[in-house]
This record gives sequence, structure tokens and C-alpha cells, in this order.
Amino acid sequence: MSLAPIDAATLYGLTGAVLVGIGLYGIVLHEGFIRRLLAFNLLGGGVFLLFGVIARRGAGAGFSGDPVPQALVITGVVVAFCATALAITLIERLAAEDDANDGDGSS
Amino acid sequence: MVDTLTVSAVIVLAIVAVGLVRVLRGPSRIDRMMAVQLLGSGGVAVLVLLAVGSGTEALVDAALTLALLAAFASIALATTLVQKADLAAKADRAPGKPES
Amino acid sequence: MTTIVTLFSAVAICAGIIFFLAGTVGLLRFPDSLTRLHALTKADNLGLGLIILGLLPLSGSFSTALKLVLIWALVQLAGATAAQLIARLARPSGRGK
Amino acid sequence: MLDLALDLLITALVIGVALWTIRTRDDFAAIVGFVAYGLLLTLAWARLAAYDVALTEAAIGGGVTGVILLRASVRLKPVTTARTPIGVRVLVGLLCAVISAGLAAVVLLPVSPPPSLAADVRSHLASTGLGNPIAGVLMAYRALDTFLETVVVLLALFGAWSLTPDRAWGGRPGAPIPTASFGPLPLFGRLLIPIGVVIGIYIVWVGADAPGGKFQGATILAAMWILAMMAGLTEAPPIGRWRLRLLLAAGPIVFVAVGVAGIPLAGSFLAYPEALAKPLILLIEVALTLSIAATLGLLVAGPPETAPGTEL
Repeated sequence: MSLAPIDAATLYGLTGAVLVGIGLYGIVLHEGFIRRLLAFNLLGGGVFLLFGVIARRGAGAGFSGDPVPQALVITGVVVAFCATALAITLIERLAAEDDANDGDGSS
Repeated sequence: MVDTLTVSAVIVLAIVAVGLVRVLRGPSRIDRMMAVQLLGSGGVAVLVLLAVGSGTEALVDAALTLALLAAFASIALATTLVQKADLAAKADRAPGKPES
Repeated sequence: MTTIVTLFSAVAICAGIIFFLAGTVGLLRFPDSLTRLHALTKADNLGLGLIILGLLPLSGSFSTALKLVLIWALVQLAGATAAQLIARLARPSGRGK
Repeated sequence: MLDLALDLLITALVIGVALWTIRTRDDFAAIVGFVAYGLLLTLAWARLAAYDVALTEAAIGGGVTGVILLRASVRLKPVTTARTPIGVRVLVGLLCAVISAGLAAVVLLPVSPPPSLAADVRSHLASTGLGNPIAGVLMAYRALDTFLETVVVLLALFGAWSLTPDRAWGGRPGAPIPTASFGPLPLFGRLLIPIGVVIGIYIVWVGADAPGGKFQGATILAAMWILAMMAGLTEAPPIGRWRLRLLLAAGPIVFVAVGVAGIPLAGSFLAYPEALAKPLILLIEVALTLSIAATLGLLVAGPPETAPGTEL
């Protein structure tokens, strides 16, 4: 094992690592549901970048990157979107239930 | 030519970065919303410069998708602002009364 | 012939960069949101247009050139529409006709 | 040197926008930051030469995810929260920094030689008849994953629909961002939607041999559908309509049918007979594109809000 060369892949890998930290901080400290979900998606972007670095370093056989991790990231982006959409719907329903319980007479 | 186009891309991105810092500082939501439009034109400019510079057709497609979805997102943001302003105006005018 | 084309590209791309610069200067210097929006949507879209104009002779194929023009048209359309929506928002009478 | 300058600039912007998105107090501003983050990540993926991912990020990352977050920000009342004490924030920050440092160490101390399946993909790509290695991976070697992914997309929609209030069941979902059809929006929609639909179909079609594909193309088609709803040009269909449900299920059904046919014809589930691999993959791609586009559009629109028959 030796230190990685400072190239584009390493640079984006480090960025991915930083983004995971930033996203995690947001998930832990934010109280609003939307903001937590946002932070979760920021974290996801960082994880995907780490996969991108694995793909870039696995370049070979005439490809600019290993296609398998890239395909995984594409699947991941789509599933992350679906999870976000489901979570948003849950949050909205929760807020609607809260409203119904709070303002029985007023609304 | 390849290097010249990459240099152009770096310069455009640097200029866009300065503008991005400015619009994100606000103060109004309209200012902040401009971040998406700024990246919609600036980010697309960077992508097409890199695409033609490296002769990568796929990057032109990526730029096309980026332009389309940035357009979609900036319109959605603007519509949201209009919607929120309408809701606020309605709440201001007369709570309880039916609006005309 | 090729020198003329290269020169044309270089001039157009440089002019595009200058317009991007002008847009950012506008963002930094203009006093309120609406004038800043004006600077952004006008100058940056023109900048992108000039850069794409400069790239057209270098693009190598007709389909790529067509896509480049389409990209510019999309950005232009979005800029104009968003500016309209926002301008409506800033007018004191709300959304007038 | 030049390339490094460009990469440094992009990474600085991505990190800067991410930090700003976390720090800002205003929900709307945070969503703007997130959309900007998605657009910047497209540049990052382009620089990593992962053009398929760049397309996906451009389509989903900023655009469609941004709109669904906006939907929530319009429908929910803003929450005012007390700021966490500084001590807790510093502690959480430190713990997160430790995790980042651990991941950074993994990046800086790579395994040598790097693990890669690129050579395997290269040696088998010809048998799929496809030119795009990523389409090959998604449709042939990891076909089961891709099939399950399309089911996950559909399940997410079922989950969202199951949250429909009882009175609204079977009704139409509202527009994601409710708008009167005023001003330039309908005109914008009429101009942009035809162009966008052509681009979406093009991205699916080109995906067999070049970066692109069904998920990216379907997302673009879904975005255009959502735009039509926002501009008041069309309404979301009532969710009880059986033709709609058939459209949603068509992709996974075709996928499964071809997969089961593979057991007698090619020896295993989801294996394609060599001669028919490309036409079969194209058939699946077309069916999946339509289903995924419809599902994603309805996911963004959300569950029905008004009872059936009460809408205008």
C-alpha cells in the first residue's frame, strides 16, 4: 500500500469524503424534516462520488472507468430519488395529521 | 485548440464562481434563486467547452440534459416564489374573509 | 481558410467570456435584486450564445452543431420565462395583467 | 496543471455549496443550494469521465429532486427551530470530521492494483449487441438488479399512494406546485415540452451505444409531464384508472416475461438467446422507459388530494 497520486480521482474522492461528513452533520443537527432529507441527499452525493473514484481507478480494457460501479451509482441515484419522494409524502401526511389534531375548532 | 478551450472553461467557471458567491449571499430569495440560472448558463458553457475541446459527443448530450433540467428547475423555483408570495398576500389581506 | 475560422472562434469565445464577466460584475455592483436579475439573464445568455457560436465551426458534425444551438435556445427560453415570473413578483400591484 | 486547476475549482464549488446548503436558515434557500449542488455534481461526473452518471445526475440530482422538495416546502408550514447549543454542534462536527477523515484515508491509501471488472465487461460486451458498456452491465450482467430497481420505483409509488387520505382515494393528484395558468408559463410549456420529449426519446435511443439510457430519458420525459401539470396544460390522471395502472406495470411485466422466457430458451432466468439479445433488450428498454417515466411523474405529483369527481 502506498499513498495515492494527487490526481483528479483522488481529489474527487476526498471531496466525496468531505461531503459525507457535511451531510451527516446536517442530518444529526437539523430539526426540520425537509432539511434532514436534504442533508441525507447531500450525503448520498458524497457516497456516489466515492464509487465514482473506484470506477475511475478501475479504468482499463479501453473504458474510461470500470462500468460496474458506474452502473451501481446510476441505480443508486434512481433509488435515492424514489426514497426521497416517499419520505416527502410521509412528511406531508404527518404534517396534515398534526394540523388536524391541533386546530380542531379553528380550521 | 484543446488547451485553449480548457483554459476558456476554467476562466468561465471562475467567473461563475464569483457570481455564485454573490447571489447565494442574498439578501432576497430572488437573488438566491439566480444561483440555479447562473449555473444553468455558466455550467452549460463549461460543459460545451469541455465537450468540443475533448471531442466527446456524450458531454454535448450531458450539456443538453443539464440545460433542459436547469430550465425546468429554475421555472419551478420561480413559480414557487410566486406561489408563496400569493399565499402571504392572501393571509395579509383578510384572514377569514373569502378572497375575491 | 482554417486560420480565418480559428480566428472567428477565438474572437467569439473571448467575447463570450467578456459577457460572462460583465454579468458577474453586474451581479456584484447592481443595487437590487431586479437589476441583478437583468444583468444575469441578459449578459450570461449572450455570453453563452457567443461561446456556442464560436464552438460551431469546431464541433465537427452537423448533429453536434444542432444540439449546441438547441442548448442555447433552451437556456434563453428559461431565462426569459423565469425573469418574467420574477418581475411579476416584484411589481407592487402583485400579478397584474 | 490546467486540468488540476479545473478540478480544484469544481470541488471547491461543490463543497462550498454543500456547506452553504447545510448552514442556511431558510428552507427555500437550502433547496436552491441543493439544486445548484446537483448541477455542480454533473460537472464533477463529467470530469471523472463517467458520462452516463453525469447524465443521470443532471436529470435527477438537481431537477426532479429539487421539484419534489419544492412541493413539500409549498405544502408545509415553515418550522422554526431553536439553535442547538454550540457545544453539541462542535461535538457533532468533530465526529463527522472523524468519519470524513476515515473515508479520506481509504481514498488516499488505495488497494494496488485497483479492483476492476472492466476487462470482464469488455470481453463479454459483444454478446449483448450493445456498444455502451454501462447499458450492457445494467441489462445483461446485473439484469436482476435492474429488474428489482424498476420494481422498487413502482413500490415507492405504491407507498406514496397508500398515504392518500381516505376521502381522496381514486382521485387525481394535484400539480406538484399549484399554479394558476397565468403569465408566460403555458407558453413556456408549449415551447419546451415538445423539445424536451424529443430530447428524452433521443437519450433513451442513444443509450444502447453511447452514454444515455432509459432511466435518464424517462426522467426527462417525467420532468416534461410535470411541467405540463405545473403550466396547467394537463391534469394528473385519476389513480384508479386501469389503463394508467397497466402503463405503470408494463415495464416490469415485459421484463419478467422476457426473463421467464429465458429459462427454456437460454438456460436461465433473465438470460437472453444470443441472436435475439439486442432486440429483446430494446423491447424491454422501451416498455421500461414508458413505465418509469409515468411512475416518476406520479411520484413527483404525490398522492391524490381531492375526492374523485370533485375536481374541475
